[in-house]
Amino acid sequence: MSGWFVNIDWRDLGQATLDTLAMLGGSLLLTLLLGLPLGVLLFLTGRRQLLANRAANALLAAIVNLLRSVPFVILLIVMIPLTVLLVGTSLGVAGAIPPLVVGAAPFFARLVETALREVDRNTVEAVQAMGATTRQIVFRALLPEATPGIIAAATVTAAALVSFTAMAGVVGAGGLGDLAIRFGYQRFQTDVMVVTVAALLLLVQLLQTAGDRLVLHFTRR
Amino acid sequence: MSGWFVNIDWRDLGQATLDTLAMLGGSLLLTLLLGLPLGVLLFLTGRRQLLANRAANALLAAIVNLLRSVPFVILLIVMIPLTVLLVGTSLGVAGAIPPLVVGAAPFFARLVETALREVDRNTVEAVQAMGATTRQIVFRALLPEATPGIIAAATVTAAALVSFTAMAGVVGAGGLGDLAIRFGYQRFQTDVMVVTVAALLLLVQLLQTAGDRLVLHFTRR
Amino acid sequence: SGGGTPAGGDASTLSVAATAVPHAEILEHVKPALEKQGLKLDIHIFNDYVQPNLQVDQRRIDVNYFQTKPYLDEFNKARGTKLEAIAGIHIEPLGGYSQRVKRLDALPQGATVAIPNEGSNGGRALLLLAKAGLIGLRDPANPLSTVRDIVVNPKNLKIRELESATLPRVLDQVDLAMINTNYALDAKLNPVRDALLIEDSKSPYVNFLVGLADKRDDPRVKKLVAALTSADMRSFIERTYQGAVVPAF
Amino acid sequence: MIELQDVHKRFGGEAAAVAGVSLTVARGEIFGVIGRSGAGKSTLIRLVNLLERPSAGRVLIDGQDVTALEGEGLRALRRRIGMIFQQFGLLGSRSVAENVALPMKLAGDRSGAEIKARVAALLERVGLADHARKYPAQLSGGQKQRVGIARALATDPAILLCDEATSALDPETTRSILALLDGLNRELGLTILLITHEMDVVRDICDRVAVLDRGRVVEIGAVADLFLKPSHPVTRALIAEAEHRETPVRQAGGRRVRVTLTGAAAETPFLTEATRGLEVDLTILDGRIGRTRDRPYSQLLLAVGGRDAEQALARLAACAELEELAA
Amino acid sequence: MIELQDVHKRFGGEAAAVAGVSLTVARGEIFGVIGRSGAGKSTLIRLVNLLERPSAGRVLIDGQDVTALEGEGLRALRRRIGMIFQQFGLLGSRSVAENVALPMKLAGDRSGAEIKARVAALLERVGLADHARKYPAQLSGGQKQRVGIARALATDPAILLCDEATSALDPETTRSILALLDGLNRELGLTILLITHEMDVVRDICDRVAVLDRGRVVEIGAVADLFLKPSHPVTRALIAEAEHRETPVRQAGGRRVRVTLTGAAAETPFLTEATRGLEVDLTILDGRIGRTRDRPYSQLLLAVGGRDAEQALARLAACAELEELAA
Ligand SMILES: Nc1ncnc2c1ncn2[C@@H]1O[C@H](COP(=O)(O)OP(=O)(O)OP(=O)(O)O)[C@@H](O)[C@H]1O
Ligand SMILES: Nc1ncnc2c1ncn2[C@@H]1O[C@H](COP(=O)(O)OP(=O)(O)OP(=O)(O)O)[C@@H](O)[C@H]1O
Ligand SMILES: [Mg+2]
Ligand SMILES: [Mg+2]
Repeated sequence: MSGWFVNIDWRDLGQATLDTLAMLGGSLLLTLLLGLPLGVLLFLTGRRQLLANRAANALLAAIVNLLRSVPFVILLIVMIPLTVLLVGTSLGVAGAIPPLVVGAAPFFARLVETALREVDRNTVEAVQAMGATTRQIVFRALLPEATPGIIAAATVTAAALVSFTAMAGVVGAGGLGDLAIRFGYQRFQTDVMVVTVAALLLLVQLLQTAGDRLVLHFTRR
Repeated sequence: MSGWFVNIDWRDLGQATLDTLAMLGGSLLLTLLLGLPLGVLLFLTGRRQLLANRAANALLAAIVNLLRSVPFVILLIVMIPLTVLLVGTSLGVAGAIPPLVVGAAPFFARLVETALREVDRNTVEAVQAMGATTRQIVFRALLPEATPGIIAAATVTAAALVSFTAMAGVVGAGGLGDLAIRFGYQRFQTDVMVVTVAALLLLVQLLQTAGDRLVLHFTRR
Repeated sequence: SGGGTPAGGDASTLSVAATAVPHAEILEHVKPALEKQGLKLDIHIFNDYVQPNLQVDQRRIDVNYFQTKPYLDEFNKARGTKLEAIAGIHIEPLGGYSQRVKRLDALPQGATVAIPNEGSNGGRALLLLAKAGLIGLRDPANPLSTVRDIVVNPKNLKIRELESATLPRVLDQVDLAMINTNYALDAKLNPVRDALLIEDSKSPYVNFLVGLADKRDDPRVKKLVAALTSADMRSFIERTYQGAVVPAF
Repeated sequence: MIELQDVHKRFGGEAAAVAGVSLTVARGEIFGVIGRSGAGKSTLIRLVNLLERPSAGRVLIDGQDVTALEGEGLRALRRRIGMIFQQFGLLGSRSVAENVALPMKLAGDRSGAEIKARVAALLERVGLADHARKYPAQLSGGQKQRVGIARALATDPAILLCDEATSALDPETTRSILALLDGLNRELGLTILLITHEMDVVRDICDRVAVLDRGRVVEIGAVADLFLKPSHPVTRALIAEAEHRETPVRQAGGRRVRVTLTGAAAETPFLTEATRGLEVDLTILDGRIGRTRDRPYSQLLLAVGGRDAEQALARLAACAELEELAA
Repeated sequence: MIELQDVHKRFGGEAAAVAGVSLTVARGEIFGVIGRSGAGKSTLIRLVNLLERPSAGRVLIDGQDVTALEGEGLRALRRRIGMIFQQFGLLGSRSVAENVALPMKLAGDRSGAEIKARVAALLERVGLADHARKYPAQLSGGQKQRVGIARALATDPAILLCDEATSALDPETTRSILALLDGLNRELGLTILLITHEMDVVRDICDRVAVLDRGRVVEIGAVADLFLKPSHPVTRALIAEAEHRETPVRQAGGRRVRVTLTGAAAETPFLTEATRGLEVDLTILDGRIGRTRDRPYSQLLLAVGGRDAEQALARLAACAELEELAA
């Protein structure tokens, strides 16, 4: 082992970092935007809830479960036609984003559902008694009251997305995880592995710290 | 296309199902057993909590974040010496279980932490006022009160474990996900992919239904 | 042989690590015949290129059958292992395919070329591109050349690294894709008819049966090598793979 | 205005929480419901705005059967009904001011400036002007309750449902809240259905009152009647305990009578008139002198002794209701 | 037994919730704290078992400074103190019986059978025997509160802290709970620190009472003294509102006096004695006849008219305290 860090091409590492950040940024936002309504619907159509509807709930649950069941590599491939339709290519960072979103959104949706379940029933009832529409109950009561839980869910989802991006090398999206796998694992460059994992850790630490701060900020007790 | 299902070896499928179930069963139990205390500690050492301790919390958080940062494929590899130590082999179903646990436990721990945060402060205070030890507060108040949230977290974790097992082919553990990747992805046998994904979906649906039932059962309101 | 035969447990079983296609299929083909000779084959299928070598090195598995010489050399160098190529069995020629152009020289300026992203297959694709004169490499003989070793690029080709099995699936999104024949076949491409360029039988990328030195003289291994390089095997390969897999013995 | 027709509510396999209640609250009335803990009061009031759906029976508001209402019809009804909850039901994620503003924002018929002004006025009225920016978790119990009151009044409802609306308040604050409700009732004709276990509240502000026991109405009537002449044992127990009634606080010889005067008669010097020139010893064993919402009353438990006791009692009987008790 | 020495508690940037309170509760005493909503009562009581740590000052229990206690010392202290919470603080995941059993299980000094028997007895005492298997979410407000009471008493504490322990109860149930506490106090010497805004509760059960205003004690004394002769405006306001004191409920001519008798004198026929043979008109404008924990009292607001008014007043002055009011 002729010295540490000999195998590391710092320009590659920089590019991989940028790729990871781009994938994370692009997919996290969309995951939250898609997963939130999905989670709200899952909750609302559930038993004894505002829009309780067995059939709709079963359908939503099936979709969510389906997307969680498909191994991510398969999702990357199966979605190629759809991805091309959506972003014009299934390659590179752009091509990785739709499968990342489709893989993570159902997961986030489940966590949102759990967070909404924790909202005090008395509070929801009080807002119902004001004659609020379901929409108002969601936006004025459920979501604000569940904000800390939802932020915690978003944080966990972001970290999961980071680990998903490691697989995105399959469609040539690069990124730190891919670097770790291709050089660190396949080519036995331990130093590359260590450095990329350290970079990934740093990223997850930052996400978690930011998430924790926000949770604390929105906890009014 | 010479008919559907021509490529499917039903015996292989049966074996893969058994492998997946074995991996899930073995790793889920351990994940819960390891992740639960980790989550409780994360919570207790957090800001304004019972054992508030900045340093301990930061250390735990760093470990948890590190394990979530390492791409699962890398984890499978890096852990081989440890895995051999623990279960005598790094191959097959047995060899897949330690990395699955190490990959999923920190994730579950974070979800447990979130669930504990939702426990009503008044309730905890009441138990504190009885002169309960921290241990008693955890076992007599926090965990029982957070049970529905923790079960929901376990359900999400179980589904995530199912998708992790797809990667376990790397150490020759087989399973449905591996079948999907090897035949469906690498060998373009769409029928195998469809059938294995359907089997995975069924598994996740069962897990989710069981989880939902338990959550409802333990929700006393 | 110190560790004995841990994977099989008795002297009449041989454990072999292999990738699914065509290696495992080829092994399966000889399995019944070997069984009649009193040798049971225990085939472990991997979809990964690192584990099979580590397993053999650690004597958990006797031999493996999935890799080429350049890959083995790099592995030995990087990991300090002493795995040896015992017998060359077949070649899976790597080819270049396109849906956008009919001939290589029709590739436009700035064309996108997709190559496998695994070290050895990536280098192999670059060597083939260099041999076709599309690019120039720093060392045209180095099987581990990477994109960074491209020194001449007259057509300003954009090289894109993807997982091997993905390549056939994105053929319509690139101008040229360098695809391993097994994947090409599974994707219903015909290497003989569809490839714009393809490795010939002098390719250095022969797939070897690999093991530690002491396995070379292991009677069980000898039996297996004999079966894998038999005339029956030659006709099996030619019949089954129609040129996608070429016997190397 | 509010009419319940043989309404039932049963939770799971339990005995019915509300077991056949029929009652009518007139427009502009303040109607009280009292009863022991667990009698079904909260369940009853929640049936009015359909937070609970009745298991049987009908609820009519302004003559309209609302039991079957869904969707927009139900919401429109609820927007006309304010409710103060026993457990407050505040949004923990919103400040005091935001909690009070919420029903107005939901109704959407006021401008931001109007809402702001009204929130300030309401918080001033309930004495929380200084706490507008706090969050519920930072408030005392009574402060939370007052936020709930301000919130329920925010949209000028036609009907107000109060479930123990002053139970967390001290007497002074209670009085000011009752004055507020009384004013709204007199000036704007606000109809109030009010649950309480504070008998003072019933006496001070209610027109009529119903007594609930095990989900049934066991007595109903004008406040003064119920207070001074409770007929059902539950009513007696509630009022007696509130006012030390059944067990006189002291002992003395002589005949025992309960003397009840209501209205103008209660404001006369009836005691001295009854005893003038007579040889009697009058000991006040217990007594309540007060005023229901609109009617003064005196009720004294007297021990009447001395030579002319008979005569004094006869004089009292002429101007008051007299009830002789066992000594 | 409980001694607070210049205790302060400040939350963040707010005005101090408790701003320098010193008071002593003797062993076996029932000590009441009253005050307006937001005065700092709950904060004060939470300082005693250190659910809130004082920002300044000391808390002594049995002469020991507990302010600095941590770990096992603090837990041992808390095991000797029962607490009834304003917001109940029940465990939603446990049944009524399990909630009551919890403190005993935590203490770990009773067998399962003992615990079971005691839970049954306690639930019987608070009238919840039929609800043992329900969960808190299925209970009425008052039922929840009674679970909290049973739970606080489960381990036979030496000190009981009650934060509005009966605020959700009807008068009858309140009375039975107060009787329970009174009995424990008299029989076992239970020391009780009790916060309430129900003046009846203070009158019925407390020995002494302190009035808190804006975090400070503004008046402190024996219950009868405070009730009959409140000196601080806040005390007056609280008691007046509770008992209609400042504004007499009716009008009549003549001189106005407030007549106060406590103890044995209150049990005499003082009115007839004062007017016997005289030409006077005595109208009772308002009055309170009652008994503090151990002392009967009568307080009447009289309008005294007629020819011999002076003489009647002189006679009254001889046996009672007399205070003349502006007409
Ligand atoms: N966590 C907190 N943060 C900020 N302010 C608080 C907090 N807790 C209480 N306060 C404030 O401290 C003051 C005293 O509160 P406390 O709960 O002691 O009142 P209280 O006398 O018990 O009132 P009530 O009779 O309404 O229950 C109030 O003004 C309240 O708003
Ligand atoms: N969700 C529920 N499930 C089962 N029983 C319930 C439920 N809600 C209320 N009950 C029961 O119904 C009865 C009436 O409850 P309700 O809350 O109406 O009483 P309440 O008269 O308001 O009492 P309080 O004065 O104590 O608030 C009680 O015995 C209670 O235990
Ligand atoms: Mg109630
Ligand atoms: Mg309080």
